[in-house]
Amino acid sequence: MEALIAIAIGSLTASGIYLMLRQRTFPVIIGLTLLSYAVNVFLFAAGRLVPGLPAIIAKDAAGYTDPLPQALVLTAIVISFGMTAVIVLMALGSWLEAGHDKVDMDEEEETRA
Amino acid sequence: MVGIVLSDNILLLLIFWELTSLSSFLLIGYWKHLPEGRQGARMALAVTGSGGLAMIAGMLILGNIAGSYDLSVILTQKDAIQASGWYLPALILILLGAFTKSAQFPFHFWLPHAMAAPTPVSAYLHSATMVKAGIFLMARMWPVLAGTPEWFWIVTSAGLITMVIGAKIAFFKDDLKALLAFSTVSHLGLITMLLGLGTAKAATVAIFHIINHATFKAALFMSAGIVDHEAHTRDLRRLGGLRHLMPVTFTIAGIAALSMAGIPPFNGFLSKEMMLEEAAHTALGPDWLLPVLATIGALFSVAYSFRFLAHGFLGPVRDDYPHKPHDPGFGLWAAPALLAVLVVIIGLAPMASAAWLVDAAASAVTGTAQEVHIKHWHGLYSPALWMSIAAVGGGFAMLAAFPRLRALWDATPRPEAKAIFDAIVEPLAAAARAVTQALHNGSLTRAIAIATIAIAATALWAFNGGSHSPGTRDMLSITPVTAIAWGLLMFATLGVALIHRNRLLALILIGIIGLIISLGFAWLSAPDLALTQITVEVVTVVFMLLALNFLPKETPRESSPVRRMRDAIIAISAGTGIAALAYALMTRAAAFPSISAFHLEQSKPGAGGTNAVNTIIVDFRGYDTFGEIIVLGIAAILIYALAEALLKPGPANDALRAMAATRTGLAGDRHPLLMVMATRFILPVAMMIGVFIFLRGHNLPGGGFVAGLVFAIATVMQYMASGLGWTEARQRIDHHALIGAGVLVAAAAGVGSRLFGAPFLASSYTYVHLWPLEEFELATAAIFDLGVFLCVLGAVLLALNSLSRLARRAGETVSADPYSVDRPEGGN
Amino acid sequence: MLRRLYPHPYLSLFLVVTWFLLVNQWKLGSLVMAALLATVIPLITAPYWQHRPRLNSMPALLAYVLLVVWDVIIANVQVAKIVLFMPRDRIQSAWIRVPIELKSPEAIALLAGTITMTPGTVTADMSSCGRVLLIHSLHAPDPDAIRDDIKSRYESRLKRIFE
Amino acid sequence: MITYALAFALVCFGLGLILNLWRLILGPTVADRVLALDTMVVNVIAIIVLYGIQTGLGINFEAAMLFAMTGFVGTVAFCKFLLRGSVIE
Amino acid sequence: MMSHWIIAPVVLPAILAPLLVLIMRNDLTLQRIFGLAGTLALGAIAAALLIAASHNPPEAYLLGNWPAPFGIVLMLDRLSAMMLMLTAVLALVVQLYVISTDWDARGRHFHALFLFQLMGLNGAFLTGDAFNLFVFFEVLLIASYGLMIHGAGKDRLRAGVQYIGFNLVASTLFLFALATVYAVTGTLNMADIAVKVAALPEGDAALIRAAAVLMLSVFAIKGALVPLQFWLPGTYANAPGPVAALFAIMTKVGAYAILRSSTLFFPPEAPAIGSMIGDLMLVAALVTLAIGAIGVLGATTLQRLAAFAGIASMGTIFTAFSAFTPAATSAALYYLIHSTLAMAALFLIADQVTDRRGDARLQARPRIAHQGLIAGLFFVSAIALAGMPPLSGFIGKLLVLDAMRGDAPLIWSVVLLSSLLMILGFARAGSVLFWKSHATGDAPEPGHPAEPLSFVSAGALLAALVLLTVFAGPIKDWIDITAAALHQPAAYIAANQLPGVN
Amino acid sequence: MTFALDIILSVLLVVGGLFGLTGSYGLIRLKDRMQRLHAPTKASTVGLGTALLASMFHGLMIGTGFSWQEVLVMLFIFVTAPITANYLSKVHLHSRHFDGQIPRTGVSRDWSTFDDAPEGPEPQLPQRES
Ligand code: NA
Ligand code: NA
Repeated sequence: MEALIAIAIGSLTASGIYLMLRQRTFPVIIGLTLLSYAVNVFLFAAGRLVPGLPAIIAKDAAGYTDPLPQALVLTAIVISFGMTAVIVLMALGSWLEAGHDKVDMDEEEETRA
Repeated sequence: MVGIVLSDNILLLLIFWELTSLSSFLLIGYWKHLPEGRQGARMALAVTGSGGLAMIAGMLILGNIAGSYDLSVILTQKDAIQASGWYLPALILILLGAFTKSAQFPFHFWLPHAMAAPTPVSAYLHSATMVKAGIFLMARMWPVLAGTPEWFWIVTSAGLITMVIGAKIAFFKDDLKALLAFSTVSHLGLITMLLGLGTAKAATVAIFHIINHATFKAALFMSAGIVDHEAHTRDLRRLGGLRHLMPVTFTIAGIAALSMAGIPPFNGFLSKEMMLEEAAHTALGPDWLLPVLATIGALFSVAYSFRFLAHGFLGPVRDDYPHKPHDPGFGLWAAPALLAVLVVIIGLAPMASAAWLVDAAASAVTGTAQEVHIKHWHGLYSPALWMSIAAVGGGFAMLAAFPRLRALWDATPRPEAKAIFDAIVEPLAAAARAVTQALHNGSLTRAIAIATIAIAATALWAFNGGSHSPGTRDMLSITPVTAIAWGLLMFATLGVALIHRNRLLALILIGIIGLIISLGFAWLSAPDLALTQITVEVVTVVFMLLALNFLPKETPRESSPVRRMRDAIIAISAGTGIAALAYALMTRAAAFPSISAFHLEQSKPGAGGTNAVNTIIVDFRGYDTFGEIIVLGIAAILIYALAEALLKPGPANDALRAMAATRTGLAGDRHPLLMVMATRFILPVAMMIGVFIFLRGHNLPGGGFVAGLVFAIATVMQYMASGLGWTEARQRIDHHALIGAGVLVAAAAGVGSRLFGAPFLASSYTYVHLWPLEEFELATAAIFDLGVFLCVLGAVLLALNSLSRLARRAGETVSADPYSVDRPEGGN
Repeated sequence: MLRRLYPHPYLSLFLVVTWFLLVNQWKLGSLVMAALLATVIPLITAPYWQHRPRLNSMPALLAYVLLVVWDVIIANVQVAKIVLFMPRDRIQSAWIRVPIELKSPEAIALLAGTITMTPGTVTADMSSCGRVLLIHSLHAPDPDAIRDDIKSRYESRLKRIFE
Repeated sequence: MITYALAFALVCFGLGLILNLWRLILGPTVADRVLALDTMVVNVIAIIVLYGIQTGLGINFEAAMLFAMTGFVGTVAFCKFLLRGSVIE
Repeated sequence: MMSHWIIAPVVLPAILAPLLVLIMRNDLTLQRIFGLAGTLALGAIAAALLIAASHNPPEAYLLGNWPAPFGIVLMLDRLSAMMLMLTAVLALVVQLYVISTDWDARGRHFHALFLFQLMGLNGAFLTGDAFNLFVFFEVLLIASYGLMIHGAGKDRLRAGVQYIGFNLVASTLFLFALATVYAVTGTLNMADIAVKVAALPEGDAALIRAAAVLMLSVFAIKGALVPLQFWLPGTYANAPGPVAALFAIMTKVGAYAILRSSTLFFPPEAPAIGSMIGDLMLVAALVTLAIGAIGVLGATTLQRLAAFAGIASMGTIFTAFSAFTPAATSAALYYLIHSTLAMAALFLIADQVTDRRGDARLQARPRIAHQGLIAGLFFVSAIALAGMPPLSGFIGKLLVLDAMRGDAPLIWSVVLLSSLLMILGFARAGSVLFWKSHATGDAPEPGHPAEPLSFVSAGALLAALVLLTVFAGPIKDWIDITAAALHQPAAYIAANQLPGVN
Repeated sequence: MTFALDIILSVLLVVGGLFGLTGSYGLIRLKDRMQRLHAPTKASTVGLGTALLASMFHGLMIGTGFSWQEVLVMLFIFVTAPITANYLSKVHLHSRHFDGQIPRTGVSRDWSTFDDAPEGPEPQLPQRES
């Protein structure tokens, strides 16, 4: 199973980066979403894979999975949620202002300001 | 200036040194309304500045060799320094500094441009003092650097060439100031040459000439200034005959000029004789070379000195001066007069007047006590005498032949310094611009590509640099369902990359990914993650749909197959790396027991909750969560602020209004009855569930964040049912207040602990038995969680509200009824 | 006054039950919490449900629900048969228009929902005047029969319950 | 006995997922794909419920409930997008 | 006894900012008053902490009263205190400028975002926990996104998208690194990581090395180290002037994080790490310096010139870091303070020019109002940034050169040549902007409203540089101790009172 | 008792599984897009319902008592399924794929999906300052 998860993480990363390298804002945002999926799972996997042992303290519990990475992932999810929301609206804004949704600036734009 | 002479620490010396470059820059640049002023300033700064940098390096090397930056210490290290392999580099670097500053060949070109500054005073400041900084420095370093063949060859030849070239150019200059400027260059060359000879005697003569030059050159510059001030021109071709109109000035200038020419009995004559004397006894290559060149230099200086007098003051009075000149008031000629007197006194009684000064300075320079013997008469057999005579004679001859020589001079093409400078700097700047713009061309995709490659490669390099022992944990078996779920995930993941240009489809696939990952979390003992991931995912999708409504629905295919291939390779290599890393981590046990053992153990007794994940986020690591909700809060107000900005008059606003015109082809029934009716039940139930999840969070999966999102999603249902406008019109929610209150409540929960002297976010809890309520727990962590709840809810709603306001600007209307089919009797 | 506090008493009641289902225990303490929430939440959502629907008899409604549940089970067996075994070209789908007399939007919604969950029919749409339902039937050799069945079996009951 | 029944049920819903994916690939319309996604959610919820039985931990109620909620909201959001463009109009 | 003041630099803005959003969001005057008051208070607190830190060993503040390494700790040491102080000073000046030029009226919520930005910065400087560092990076980043697009506008938004996009990749990378570190060492507390990394079994070396590279890459992105600097010019050039000035500290956050991590838990002494980081950093830093200097000469606008000067300064700082000697670190820290203030000043000046000419392109234009004053300010900041005497830039450069005797010829020639390029660049820019404008004989535009405070702000920064120069001696002594402490982290680790560690 | 539970549980599980599969199978097998709507809305929902029922009984087995929370999930999916179906049908109708097959309403107004009535007049909202 570990191998499968690793491959999944790798694929999410690869797809994410590939989309980050596209030239329009929307695919870039999709790519970012994939990347944060990838990193969340990666961070979670840092606690190793333990099915059936949630970290809910109980007398008769057979054991617990590592709760810490889960807590970290929670934080990471929330943060990347906020970040995604922000970049979505910024992309929307730049589309409305510029009339196109290209990510890259041409030299003139870049050196204008 | 003073600093260069006095400072004992060479670093300090460097500071003053560079300061002189700056002050030249300012001094010259002050006349910025003249193009040549700007040019001169920039040239001066560029040349002396770079020289200064070389000097820094040289000095630091010296300091390193000597093991100290104290000049006094360095001066004692002569042998060590000259023995060191770093001697030559240091020497060259330091001489670069000195030569550039003192306009020695081949850096002699900038000084006259610096003289563009119209008043002779600033010109004087340069020629007489600023540029002498280089001389002073060579003098200061003389004890440790001089005496070697390298020093002799470099310094002497540079000085000699400068002396000759400077004098020659001066001879042909018509501008009094330029003439004096080049004569200064020439005299600096002379002094440099003397220092180069490396003998204590020569150094002493150099000092003596410095003093003399200072006196007569100052007098000359001031006289030139007076002439300029009176006749409104400094052009020798338009002057002449001034001796009748301004005899005082003529007297002063005459004395000074003769001294400059080295005519007895003035001080210039004394030092020049001694110089020729030294030159006569030194061999640079063939024996005759040095004396001959020295004589030629002297000859030219006689020539331009006489020309200065002849073309400026002698000859008939003209009637075409720009302004009729006459001697100025005492105030103006007092100073030059005083200097002229000095010239004479030193000339007549050198031993009485100047010897003590020369001795002191010379001793300081050479580091050994010096006794100078200045004589007017060296005897008939002194070569210097004949060399002088040759020089004076030749000088007269040249002055006589001036017109023809001038024609010749004008005929010969000369490189213009300014042109050379521009030819060097402008292409440099252009190249820099080209490089910069090629590198920073505003392409984010390229930047990310480069970063990815660089980081992945470096990480791989680093990994290979250390030893790696594969993990030994036994792995999880694969069940049919897990295999299927994995398949779905992989399909959706790769699918997105393939069909991403269909944006809606991409979002559907994102939905699958979120679904499966949440399922995976649920399966792998992470219920809280499952809840959070799935709720976040749906809100994100809703958000993207809202944005996509404005954006193009398709992404055009722009990148070439090659580019796509390149990107794919980059992406896959990075992905492979991450996968390998993940595998390595999952299959090994941590080298040390994880700190989370403590969290599990303390969750109930310490933090009063059985859900270790929750106790970590609200208690053990509550500070992280505090930062996290603040991120959300900021995100929301950022979005709000941005929406506000977009709604202001401007291109965005126009674009939105334009969309309003093109709202066609929409389906009817925007608020279907079925949905509205169902929501009337679902909304309260969802809220109930939200409360439930909130209350249980501390002990079971859930908590403030998920509860907040549940409330948010419930509200979204209401929005989808009857519309955000309709909903908010009926019940106003102050999102800002929710966010602000949330953060404040969370902070208060943290600060509250301080009242009991405990640190920030220290929690406490207690069990309350309160009939008829069942036993329940009162934890400060719960208050903190409430803050989280409020902040999350407020953030999502404010963001949705902002987007909806954009939509309304784009022509969306707010319906008056909860549902869109006609209202049957019985109201809504 | 009480009406102010409980704009939708049945909803509040329903929420109390919901709370017990959630906490999954039947303790008195839970009742207090349930009552609290059942009071507050409807007050929050009241602005979105201003008019109070008429409900003649609660028992009748419950009976109706049971009927529907039963029909759902039957319906699914039928649908399953069609989906699994009936040759695809023998499946005769049909669009059916069902005029309705119901006035109360709640009732109309309930009817529409019922139709979707029971014998191979789905409420696809509704006329803008809210007087006619558009229904798609998975396998309807005799559309009219289905329409009559709907009106007699469900609408009539709902009419009695809500109007 | 339950073990086998469980395994059977799990496989059924698992296969269900595959079939949903197949429909999602076939389409042809976006609505078909949305429907496929919606059905996936239902199947996933079922798998979660069965998993609760399998592990003996009891139902993961919050998960089941939230999956249902989000699945519903998601589907409606997609539909509203296709019908009206704006989701929360 | 634990001084609660350590948490104040985070909690104060965290409480004040929401209040601005909650109560005063429609009253700019109130926002200004309270925002300014907040910054002033932060300055006072920072000063107090600075004094405390200079007289005491590093101090740990156990959040939630949970013992390290299980809870999150804040760590107050000389370095963090120094960064807090620097931030506060910069913030105060920038805020005054913003108020005097009404920048805060060009969009909503400026002061709230500003305070949140300060909270994020302070949190990042204070935290002793690796994951918490990530969290506060995000706080300061998202606040910076808000500030960066303040007032919106096409170019600014497009540059903003690039800025946030690139940084989100960085954040993701950060998480990958943190996950790896945790999976290998089982801890997140920086001091504890240091202990664990030092005692790591050999078989884990490769993994921790990879983790180190990933994490340092994140910081290098913030610190604009080549080849991760591409985001900087566009961002700084398009950000509102004062915001760009505030961002002068953002790159320093990267520098701080690199210094902290590579001296505390990825030190050369750790067998697994070795000289790896230094080797990488030196090469990258020299290229950074060169590219920055070339950029200064090739810049097309004053903002971009300032941005590239910033990149060059980061190059200088990292060059010195790469030596991993107290002397070099100390020089770098001195230069860090200097370049932060100088860069900020230049951005404020650039904003003044833009404000009067519509842009700050390096082209001759008619005179602008207050040209003499602005030109003077520019000249001073140019001297500082080009590293010419008498200002601190020169001293800083000398200190760095002196400390880098290792590969002297290469390093010295790069440093000196790049300063030559920068001198040329600044001279060019200055003469085009302020001198050629005389050449085009047009009269200056009719009276532009003089905002004395705006000049005071820029002037104050330059004055600070003068102080930095005049008191170079004592300041350097103070920094020497700071640097020495960084390279002897025992006290820092001890302050965490980790179980089982002496 | 436990044996009876065993039986009940197993039956529920098997039946649930079958229904669930049927729903998804129908999604593949049925050829018309409206037909496809029927299978999941009913079969899958019921399949899940049955699984939930099983889970409720399972509570008895593991001694945590009969579990009631499942009822809520059931309720939720049964309430929402018709809405989902309704929306999807509307999408199909909106796609104009069934034009010609659909009967007239027989009343003045058209089916609401086709009837993009001019949206109601903007009511005077209190100008909100968010
Ligand atoms: Na992220
Ligand atoms: Na980020």
